[in-house]
Amino acid sequence: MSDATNVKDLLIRVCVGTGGLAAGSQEVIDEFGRQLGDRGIEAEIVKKCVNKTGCRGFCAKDVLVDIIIGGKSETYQLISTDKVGRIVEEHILKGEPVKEWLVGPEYHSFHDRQTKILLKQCGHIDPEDIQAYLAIGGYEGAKKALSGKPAAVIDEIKSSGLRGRGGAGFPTGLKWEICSKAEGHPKYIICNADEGDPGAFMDRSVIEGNPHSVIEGMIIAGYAIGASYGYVYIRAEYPLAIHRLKIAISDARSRGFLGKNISGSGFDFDIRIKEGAGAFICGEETALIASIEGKRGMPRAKPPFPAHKGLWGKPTVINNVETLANLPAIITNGGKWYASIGTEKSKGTKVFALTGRIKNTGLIEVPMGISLKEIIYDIGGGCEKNRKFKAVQTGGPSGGCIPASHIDMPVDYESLMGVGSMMGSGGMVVMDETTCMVDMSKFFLSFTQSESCGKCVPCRVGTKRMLEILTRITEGKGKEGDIELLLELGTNIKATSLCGLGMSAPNPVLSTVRFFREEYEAHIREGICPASVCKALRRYVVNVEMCKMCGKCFKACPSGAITWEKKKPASIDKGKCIKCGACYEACPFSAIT
Amino acid sequence: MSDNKIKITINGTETLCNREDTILKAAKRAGVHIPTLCNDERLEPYGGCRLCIVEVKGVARPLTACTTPVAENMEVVTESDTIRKMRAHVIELLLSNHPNDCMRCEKTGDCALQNLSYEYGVDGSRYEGEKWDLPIREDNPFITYEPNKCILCGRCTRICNEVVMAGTIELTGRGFNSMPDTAFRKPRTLENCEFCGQCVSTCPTGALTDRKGRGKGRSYEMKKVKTTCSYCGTGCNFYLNVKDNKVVKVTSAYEAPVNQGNLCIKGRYGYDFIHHPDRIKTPLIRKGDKFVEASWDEALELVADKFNELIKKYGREKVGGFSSSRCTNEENYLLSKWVRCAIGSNNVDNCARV
Amino acid sequence: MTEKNEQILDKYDREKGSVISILQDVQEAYGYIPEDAVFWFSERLNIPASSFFGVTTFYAQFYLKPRGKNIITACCGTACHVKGSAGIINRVREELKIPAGETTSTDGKFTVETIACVGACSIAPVFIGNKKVFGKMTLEKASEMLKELDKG
Amino acid sequence: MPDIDTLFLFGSNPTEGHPIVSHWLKKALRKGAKLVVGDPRKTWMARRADVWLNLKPGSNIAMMNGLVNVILQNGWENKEFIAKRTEGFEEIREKVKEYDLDRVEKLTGVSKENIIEAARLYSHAEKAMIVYGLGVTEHRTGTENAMAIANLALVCGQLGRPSTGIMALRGQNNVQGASDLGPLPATLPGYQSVADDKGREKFEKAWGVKISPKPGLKSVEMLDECRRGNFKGIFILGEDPAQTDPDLKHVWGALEAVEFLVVQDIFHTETTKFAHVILPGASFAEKDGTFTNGERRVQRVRKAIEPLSGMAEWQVLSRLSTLMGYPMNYNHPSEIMDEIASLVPIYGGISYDRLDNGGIQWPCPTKDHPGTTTLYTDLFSRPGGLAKFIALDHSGSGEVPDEQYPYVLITGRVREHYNNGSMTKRSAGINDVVPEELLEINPADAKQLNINHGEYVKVSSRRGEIKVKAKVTDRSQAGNVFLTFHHREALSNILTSGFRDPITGTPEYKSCAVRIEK
Repeated sequence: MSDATNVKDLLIRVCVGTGGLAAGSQEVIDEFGRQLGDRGIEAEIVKKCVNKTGCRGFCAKDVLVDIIIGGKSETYQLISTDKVGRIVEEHILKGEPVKEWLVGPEYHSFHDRQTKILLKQCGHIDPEDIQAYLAIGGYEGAKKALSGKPAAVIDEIKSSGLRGRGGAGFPTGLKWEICSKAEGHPKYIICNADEGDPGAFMDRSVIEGNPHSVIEGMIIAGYAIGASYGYVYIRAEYPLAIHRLKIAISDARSRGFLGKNISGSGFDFDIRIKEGAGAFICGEETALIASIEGKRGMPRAKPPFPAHKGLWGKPTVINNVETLANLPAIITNGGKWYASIGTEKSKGTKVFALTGRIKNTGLIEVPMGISLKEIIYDIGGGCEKNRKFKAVQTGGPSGGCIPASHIDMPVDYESLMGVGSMMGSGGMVVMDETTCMVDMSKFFLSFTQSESCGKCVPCRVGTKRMLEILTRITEGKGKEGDIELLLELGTNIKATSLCGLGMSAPNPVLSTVRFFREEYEAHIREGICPASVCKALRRYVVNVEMCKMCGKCFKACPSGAITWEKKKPASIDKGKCIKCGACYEACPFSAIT
Repeated sequence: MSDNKIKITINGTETLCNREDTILKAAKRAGVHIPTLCNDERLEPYGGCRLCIVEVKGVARPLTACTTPVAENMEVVTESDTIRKMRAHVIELLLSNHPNDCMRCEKTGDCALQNLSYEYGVDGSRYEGEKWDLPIREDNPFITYEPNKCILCGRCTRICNEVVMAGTIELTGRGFNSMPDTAFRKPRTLENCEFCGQCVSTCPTGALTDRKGRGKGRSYEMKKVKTTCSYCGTGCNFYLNVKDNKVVKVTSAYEAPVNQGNLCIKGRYGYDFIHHPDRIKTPLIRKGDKFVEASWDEALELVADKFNELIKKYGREKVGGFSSSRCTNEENYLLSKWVRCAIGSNNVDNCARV
Repeated sequence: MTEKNEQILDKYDREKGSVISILQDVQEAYGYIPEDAVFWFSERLNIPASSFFGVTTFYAQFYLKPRGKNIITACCGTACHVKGSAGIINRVREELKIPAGETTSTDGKFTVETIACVGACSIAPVFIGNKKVFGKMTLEKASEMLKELDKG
Repeated sequence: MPDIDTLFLFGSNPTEGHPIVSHWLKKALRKGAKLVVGDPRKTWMARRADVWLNLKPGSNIAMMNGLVNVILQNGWENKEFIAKRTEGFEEIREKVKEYDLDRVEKLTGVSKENIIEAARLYSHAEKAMIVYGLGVTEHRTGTENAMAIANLALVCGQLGRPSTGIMALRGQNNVQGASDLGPLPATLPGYQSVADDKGREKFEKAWGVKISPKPGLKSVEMLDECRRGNFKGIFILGEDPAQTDPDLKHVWGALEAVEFLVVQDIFHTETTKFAHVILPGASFAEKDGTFTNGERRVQRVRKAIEPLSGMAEWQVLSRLSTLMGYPMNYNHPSEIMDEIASLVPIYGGISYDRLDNGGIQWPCPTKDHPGTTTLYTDLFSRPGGLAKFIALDHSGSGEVPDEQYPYVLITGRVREHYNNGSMTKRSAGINDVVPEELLEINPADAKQLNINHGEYVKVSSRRGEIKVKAKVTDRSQAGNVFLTFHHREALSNILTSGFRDPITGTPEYKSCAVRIEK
């Protein structure tokens, strides 16, 4: 027992995000509790956020555990209950960290190039404890804002140069100003947490990791535009985020940050949560409003803009999670401070979800204007298996593919637009030579097509037709002229669609045709998928030199396309082959290519 | 100019319009035609069909005229090569999911989609791909629904909910598979439908048609006679569609001040009585407890003599007449004149109070 | 039925724009959106049943038919088909007594759905039971899978 | 109309009776107008009302007096309007004092809270409109009911401005025109009294006959005289009193008694059964003419097909008249309208050539007059131009329920059918969706009488009985039942009472006592 006293203010941090929990972090916590309990050691175990790449973008290496003794911190990766015992014995008791389980150098490089404002607290505070948030100066921004005039808040945000993080990048301060001047009462502030892009989870991470920052942001925004009511429209697919938001809201209410006369300012404001019901289109502001009103989430034409006629026909501002979460810091540190980060037109930082064929997949926060190269190589560590980087898709289904040739371009709103992509909500999918660009754009198109609300003709029918053409190309049934037809469809859909979804749906196709036209042509003319992704265009042949005549392929083939006799190399009948790859998998000597 | 009027330019010509006008309304005032499919003046602007797109100086992408409010000194171009190409493309997409069976379609000659296809010279043939193949729905006596011909303009569902507030139909499903339908796709009955046929009256294609009128003749074969409804006291106008001296259908008179083309089940579907076999076609004279047919001369002479006789025998005060608020003004006037002049009493009354 | 509905109705107390929230609660309460529940609320709120139906069919989250406790997804890709997935699917449906044209067993324990190729042809025929992948499926293994899933 | 702040719908069920008018009201509701509905039945509008005044049949005056009283008690009246535009206010102020909330609650069965809220919504609205219908006029106190409504509007000054005023929804397509153009015993066309020498002389001159200054008999009186054998000959033009009049057995007796009865109609009706000569009528599709709708708009009826019988009514009447020795020579109905214009000032400016687009609302005195949209905007149609309050008392229905006949029968229309059904019942489809008469009865009552939905029941009153299917629905409140009068197989007017409004002679269709048995 005596050595227990040697452990000076021990702090243990364990990941309990969606991903962390899946990796068994709760069990790890319990195990630590048990083991330390047995030894009568006092320790504070902090559950930290957030999700599979949340806290430090490394939940790929979950369960991550920080052991902090007397302020000195060591981080372990891939921890499971069976490893806890040894950590307690050697590290906590004897003070000798278990070297082979500690995180490696890439873990640090991953962070050094980032600039964290939003994610700063993610992973350091307990998202379910308002005390923790207050301890790091939480709600100071709101208090400061409420002590001044709404107009002052708007000016502050204008001076910060903050632009909407939802994708289009409309100046936030300007949006507020229009709404604050608009006729009508009551006014509403809506937090758009309907993060639907495949491969994007920034907003979820922020809410799961630091929900109060969003609430504080809404208070500030609400005060600025004179809203008395706020809604958070959040995907039902985010149960953990919803759970933590609910806790945060009721805590904030009990502390008087929500409700009547907020911290003596005379400002009344409250927030309620509206859960989405599974429709990507509800990320579009007018559709989102329709959905909150309990209707089919179909967008309407703008003008009039929500700032004039929004929820229930009243002036409404809709900001996305990231935008709102930025506000407390901006108010506390001043617009000038924020404007000092980033480029001339794009200020501050942006959170990206770095995924795809890249080593360090993760959630990153970088200053605007950082080059793609830095993100992909310095932070992302380059493509996995050191394959050749081919392109990166930003902006999700609304964005486009940026080829390797543009790798030095800065990441900001205008530059991305310039190459036919967009900032979007912040998805960044990295692709290497094993990615088929036609297949890629087919994937995104099939997504947008299935999420089209059906109101306007170009999106409803147009995307359907584009998808049909892409599908036949990837099935080797492409025709001369298909590419031109895709381009014609794409440009017209962009030009004539009612809402953002339709206007941007063709981007993945248009940008890939622009930069990778030869891949399309290969599919159509030679009937080849260069990346050999499109099943129908694969060709399986037996490499006679390498074939050891074992017959495993023969047994594996579901369609009887393989002929083989003992001591004779196998051969594949193209006619019968259904290109399922069973033989390829089955061959122990990779003689099938 | 009054402060409610503002100046805008359409196709290079300055014109005055109301501040609250949309570009479409302003253009209509100025006599400029802009094609539309989802627009119906009885309904809120929708902006779904995208055909009314126009160029507005200073705006990068084309705007829909039906939803965009006018602004002082706005410069609008309603026809240009780009605009026409885009419209043609939209029509083409619509036709790519349309049966295109015009030769046997009830709506031929009166179909907005057919006319646009003609005007813009396009069909959907460039796109092979999925087409709707849904069965025709004739689950009620009045309204035939051919989903395959629906272009999702939403006019039927909007008029049902915005104007009639019957809530019979609503858009269902999503994207390529959305279509107007009843709750749980049940047949239309009085439980869920008023059978006012408003949806039919606004449908621009052959998707919704009057079942009773189907196959009775093409729109252009009909003599259309505008008249006033003979049921309740609202005074709705509509067109009697006549072919071969038979009333085969009633269609809306959108310009009517009282009802703007709106009708109820009686006005739109209550016309068959006109040619019903029960109609009395010749005068009938009672012989005992039977009625026998008679010529007009025979009958009228009998009536005249009989009334004169009664007057002689009992005096004018013992004879009179009822007229009806179902009859025309002229008939009512005439009856009161007849009683007062031919009979010579004031014993004339009508059911106007009922 | 009525009692459950009354509770939901009270919760929203006729506040405007509550159609989606009500449907979410209804699905929570019944596991799907029952027709008569829709008509029940329509009657009380003077909101057309068609509006409820329009919303229900717009959002992916809502189901118009009850789904089973266990969800089985059968791959219908070419490989699986060639290896006789159809036969196995039929057997599974028989064992679960799933009525023709339906996807869910009458006891509501299982829902059997089919999807296009899951891209695991090498282990065809492929079934996915409650997210777990079952490869190289045979009639025997199918029954085992059902037992396993039933146990949960 | 859509700019109304508060819509007060009283004794009218427009979604059934006037579907297209109801579109306007619905538009107002969608724009956020508050809705007050006074109706014993839970109609479509009542279900959606902010306040539903579910008053007992026959308690209209008590209801209105109660509302006025609440308004005066709270000082919600429009004092300026009362001072400038009305007279007789003191009188009514005293009268309504007798109608305190307790008494009104007892008389009408409407809760105090609802009465107060209704009064508040109507009086506080900037623009409030009252729309009433046959639920007001088809009582023996019909005229007084209407006056009581006028009192309410006057007290609040909800008159004479756009989106205010009182609108009466009238039953039939040409109710307005028929009363305008004089088949009335006491007035000549254009409401010109036969007693008024100047007016009478004008017509005597134009028509070349002498007209008695003594009013003739009302239809009811003619029928009564018939039954007594004192009335000998009647020409009935397009009317079916033997189905649509109340207390039918009474009517039938009269029609049997008359010595010579001529009926002109397009179908055989209950009435033609009694005729000595039946003349074929022409449907509205077979002739030219005009109808005048509820908003006094004169509109064209246009000939679409030849009369099936060869002649339209105007031709028949002309020939008959000529045969009787009074020549009438018209080549076209337009000539009749020109004659009307020359004799009837309110139609003075109306001629067919002006009616081609949209029609004209009278008064339209001259050829260049555009017609008149809102009436009474400046001056009220009484000498002196002041509106007069009229103090009224509750007297209730002529027949009230008792042990023997415990239920109140309300009769009215359904959307699908029209009056005696002679037209709608012969229109394909309509008769399929609504094939027969249904007695609307409240679930509670049905339970008590253990009547199931769809069962046949016997409905009887002091005047007779009919068999109909029961429709169990909460549209009818306990104690009230509802029937239409569209179906010859179930003549609901056998049951209705003979009470009538003494001034207009309108029957009390809206309330009589009945018994219901399985």
